[in-house]
Amino acid sequence: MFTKVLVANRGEIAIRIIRALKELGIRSVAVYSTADKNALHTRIADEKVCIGSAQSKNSYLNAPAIISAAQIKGVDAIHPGYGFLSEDAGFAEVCEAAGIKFIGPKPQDIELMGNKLKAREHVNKLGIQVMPGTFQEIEDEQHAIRIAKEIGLPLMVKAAEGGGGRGMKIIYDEDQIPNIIKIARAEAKTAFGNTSLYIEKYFENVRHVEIQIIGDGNGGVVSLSERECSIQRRHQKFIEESPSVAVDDKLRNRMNDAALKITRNINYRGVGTVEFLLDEKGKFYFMEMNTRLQVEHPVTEFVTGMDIVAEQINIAGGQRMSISQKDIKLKGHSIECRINAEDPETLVPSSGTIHTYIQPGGPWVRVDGHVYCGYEVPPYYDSLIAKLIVWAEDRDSAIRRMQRSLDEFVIEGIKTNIPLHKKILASKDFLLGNISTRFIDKFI
Amino acid sequence: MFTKVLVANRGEIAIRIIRALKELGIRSVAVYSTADKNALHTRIADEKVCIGSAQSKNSYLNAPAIISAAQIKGVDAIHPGYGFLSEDAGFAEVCEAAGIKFIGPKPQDIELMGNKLKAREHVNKLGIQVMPGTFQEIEDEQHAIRIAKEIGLPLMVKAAEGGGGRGMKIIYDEDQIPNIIKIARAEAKTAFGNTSLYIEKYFENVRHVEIQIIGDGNGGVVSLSERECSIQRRHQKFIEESPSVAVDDKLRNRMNDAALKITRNINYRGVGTVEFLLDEKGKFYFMEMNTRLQVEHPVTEFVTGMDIVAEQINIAGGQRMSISQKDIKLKGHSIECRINAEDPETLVPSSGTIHTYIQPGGPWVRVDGHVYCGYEVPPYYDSLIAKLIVWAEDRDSAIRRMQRSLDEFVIEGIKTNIPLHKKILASKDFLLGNISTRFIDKFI
Amino acid sequence: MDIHEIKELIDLIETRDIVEIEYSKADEKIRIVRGVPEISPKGGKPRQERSDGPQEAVRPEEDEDKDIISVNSPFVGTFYCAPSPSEKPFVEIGVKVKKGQTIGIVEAMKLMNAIEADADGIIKQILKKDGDPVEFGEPLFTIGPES
Amino acid sequence: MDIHEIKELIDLIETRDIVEIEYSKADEKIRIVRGVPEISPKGGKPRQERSDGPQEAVRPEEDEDKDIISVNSPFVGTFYCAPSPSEKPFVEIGVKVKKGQTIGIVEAMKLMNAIEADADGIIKQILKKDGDPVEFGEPLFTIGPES
Repeated sequence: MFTKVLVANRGEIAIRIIRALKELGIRSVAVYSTADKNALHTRIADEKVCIGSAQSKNSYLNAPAIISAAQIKGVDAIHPGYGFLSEDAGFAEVCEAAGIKFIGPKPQDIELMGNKLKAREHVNKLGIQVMPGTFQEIEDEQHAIRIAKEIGLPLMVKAAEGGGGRGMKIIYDEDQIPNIIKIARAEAKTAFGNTSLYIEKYFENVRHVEIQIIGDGNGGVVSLSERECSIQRRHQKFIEESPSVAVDDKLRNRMNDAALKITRNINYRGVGTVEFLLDEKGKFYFMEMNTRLQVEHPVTEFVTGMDIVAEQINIAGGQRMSISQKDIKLKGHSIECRINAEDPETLVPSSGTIHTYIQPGGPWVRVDGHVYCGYEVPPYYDSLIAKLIVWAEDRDSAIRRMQRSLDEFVIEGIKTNIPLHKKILASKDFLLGNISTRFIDKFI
Repeated sequence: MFTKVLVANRGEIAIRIIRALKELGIRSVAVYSTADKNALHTRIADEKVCIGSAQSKNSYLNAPAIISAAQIKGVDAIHPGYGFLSEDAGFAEVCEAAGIKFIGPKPQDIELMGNKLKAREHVNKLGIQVMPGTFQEIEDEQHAIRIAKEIGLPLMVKAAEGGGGRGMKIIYDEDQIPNIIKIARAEAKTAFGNTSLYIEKYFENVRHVEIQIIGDGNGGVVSLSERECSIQRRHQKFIEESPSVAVDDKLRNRMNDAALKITRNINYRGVGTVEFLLDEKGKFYFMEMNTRLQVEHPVTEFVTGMDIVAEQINIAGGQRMSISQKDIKLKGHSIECRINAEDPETLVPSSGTIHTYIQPGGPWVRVDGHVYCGYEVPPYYDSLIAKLIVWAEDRDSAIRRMQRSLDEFVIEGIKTNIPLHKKILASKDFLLGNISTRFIDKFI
Repeated sequence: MDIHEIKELIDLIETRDIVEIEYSKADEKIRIVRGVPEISPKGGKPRQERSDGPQEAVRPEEDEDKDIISVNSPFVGTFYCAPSPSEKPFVEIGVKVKKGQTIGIVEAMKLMNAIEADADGIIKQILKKDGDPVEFGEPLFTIGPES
Repeated sequence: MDIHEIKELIDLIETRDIVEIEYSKADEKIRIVRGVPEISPKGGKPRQERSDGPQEAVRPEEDEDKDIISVNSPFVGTFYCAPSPSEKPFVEIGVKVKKGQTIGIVEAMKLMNAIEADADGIIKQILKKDGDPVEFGEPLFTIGPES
């Protein structure tokens, strides 16, 4: 196993990983930008290195600086967390070339799933239903219009190298096509350095249900079942739960089987998430696969009892899966609310100093956060400041536990989305499980 | 069920109970002394009432004020928590006389178990081994000396109306008897308003193992198995775990059976804890029974998955047990460290303003606390400011999780016992489970 | 310096980050102090009540008038302004009272506890209505000197 | 002093790091108070490092001597004071350097990055030893004026 691991990330996920490393008896090295001098992840790690200035591209996205830091600290492995370099196949390759283990999938698997068109093709060939749409990139406006006629409006234009809810545009009207294609191409270029676009059917009243899998690269892949992530805002997940009220045992088995087929076929190593759209009739469509740890992994940890991050590290360290598919049983219900430092109305990120911070606690309440009383939220990074996760015997009890936890959560000095979470949790539709990816839009 | 409940306590346990009430959809009323104006329990409750001045006897022990507060607030029931009025049979009676449900055992059961001599007699008659010692109170010094000759030194002198580790003196030498009896009597008079003393054999190398039970007063009593509470300082519990390394399935069944026999015999209603001494040969002796919620109940919640406080409230509200004995299975391992505001060397309580407070978090870490950044710890009450509880698949992992959580816990402005917890958790004897009630004495 | 100049100064102090301007004339003296950010109890300031329980009792204006004293409830219970529902209140606003005189009742657990005036004076305020629940330490009356 | 002058002073106090200006005339007295003592973030004051990682780099005494400048590492990597192990160091303490002159190397991922003097002057301190790991922004050298 590893003796020292560098965590190439910041915020709550860096802390989550450092905690797992400590519990496994592995030394941890935090990296940080000049803006994160007082960040909690630098304080709980065994060692720390400043790798660059505040802008992500100079620090957390600065692969040479991270590799250099890994070398001067003499680490065995790098854990990339999520975001930043976690789905950069090139970075994974550079790590391995430098003799440092990349705690993540094999570079070719990152690449396969990172290109959404290749991923669609891979999954389609396995006989699993993918989202209706193209398997080639869009050539031009005329091509897009032809596709529109073929599969029918509305459509979603996506960046082939995008993912995680970014780089997506909806087309409701054929007239919009030329314009949207133009904008989407420009945005894809800026965001992902690649202008490739493709088109999928856009479904209105569907759920986002994803399957957490984990593989050891030695043929062992297990599925930890589903997470319901339909509560989204601007294609960003907002509330996640496990299990999904829309998934019964039969459907669960079918979705697990599909996810396992996709990943066993490539002898997948590491953790990953296969995302599906689930329609009202229980039909599901492959959307994409994320080849990394997911923000919402804690809900799965709560219902399965498995420490996903510890398992991920152990597997990267060469161990076999600690568990087989038949041992995995979901118990109770778990919900996660993402607490963002943002204006709940405008969604504008809110930076500033937190002058009051009282965290909820008590039974079956988990907080994965990185802020504290007196901490100054810097304006440079993602607005996620904490994840509030609860577990209870059943969904109703979990909702009530989440409600009282949100009531207890006091964060002052910056704006947060806690008021919106409270509204959603108190709504009848949420209580009844009547949710879809458009829930928040309809709700606000 | 109840619609409104008054919580006649303060600190972390008041918060724990208010949380349970909220999750059950019951309105909560906090009471507070003038010293607790800014206390967290007053902020999370739905309503609050100031009941008296800082001294406990004027507020949290002031039964008329509490009943009066219950009446003006129109509550259905009072939850006494632990300590204060929780084991006061008279208070339980006054509540019932005022038409307010007392969330606790029947007054006669509180009385039976509150008088340690009566309790010993009750248990002895059921054929369960009690601590070797007297069944009557000590008449005078000569009587004490006769007993000493009979059962042999060392001995423990206890107050018949004492309990919870208070009012105890060890006799190593016959010459000390007259003097110790005199002092113990005076102390018992001050502390418990009663001079009755009795004598038990004092065992040196034993464990304190207790059984958590819960009964619905309708014949249903279940045992939630043991907690290992041997790590004590000055007879006050310091670290608790479940299960105990010293208890195997066979012994567990025997201890559960003994606890069930004691409580089923009186058709016990509510939660309670039967405390045993366990010697090196696996022989156990009844010490006493606490007829209330226990500080360390969270470790049992973690390993059984049962919300003990919710169950306690439901039962008081007239519901039957939600679970039967065969459904109770211990899963994994849980440890609790009591975080006290005290000088770790001298044990002197430390009051003052907390200017930095960073709580540990992450998977399977629970904090039940009542302080926050900027909170002023008043000098009037118990020094317990937080309970840090972790769970993991096995004891070794739980210890590592506790270690990293203690490392993360930052409390500045007052002194705490965190450094001592870290030392204990890092010691080889603790790791091996070689512990006894004298562990800390030997350790320091 | 005339009224306009003073007004201008007031405008200045209000709109700019200034908390103090001092000015003398003979031999000129001036003092300008810039706004020190409020040193509020950073980090620890308990936030405003969000409980829908009883609000903090309105404190009588003790600070404004040192001669006004407040009579607070020594018990949690129910306040009564008269010996019984059919009788007249013990006191009314403006009435002269003697120290030790019964001016109200707080009932707790069926016990009627007489509330006495803490000083000679005039009843300035009656802060609770008949039958109101009161907490320990809540002000019930204020008594001021005869004017 | 008239209102315009006062306004000018207020402009000054607002734009500069000044919190208080006092001024008298007879026998002239002046008092200018600079920038408020930082109201240290109560409650949030990050505590002292307990990591056994690298300690905060000792800051060169910039504040004490405004003319001393610090040359910081632009990369995380390994510091070398000479072009190769067999060669002499680029500079030594007391040596005179020109702006742009190479005075050290930071290696990151096998790339040798020249560290250049930011100004003309004298090498006052060499804060790292040959082969030391350095972080982004860590001071490597200080350069002062010729004395």
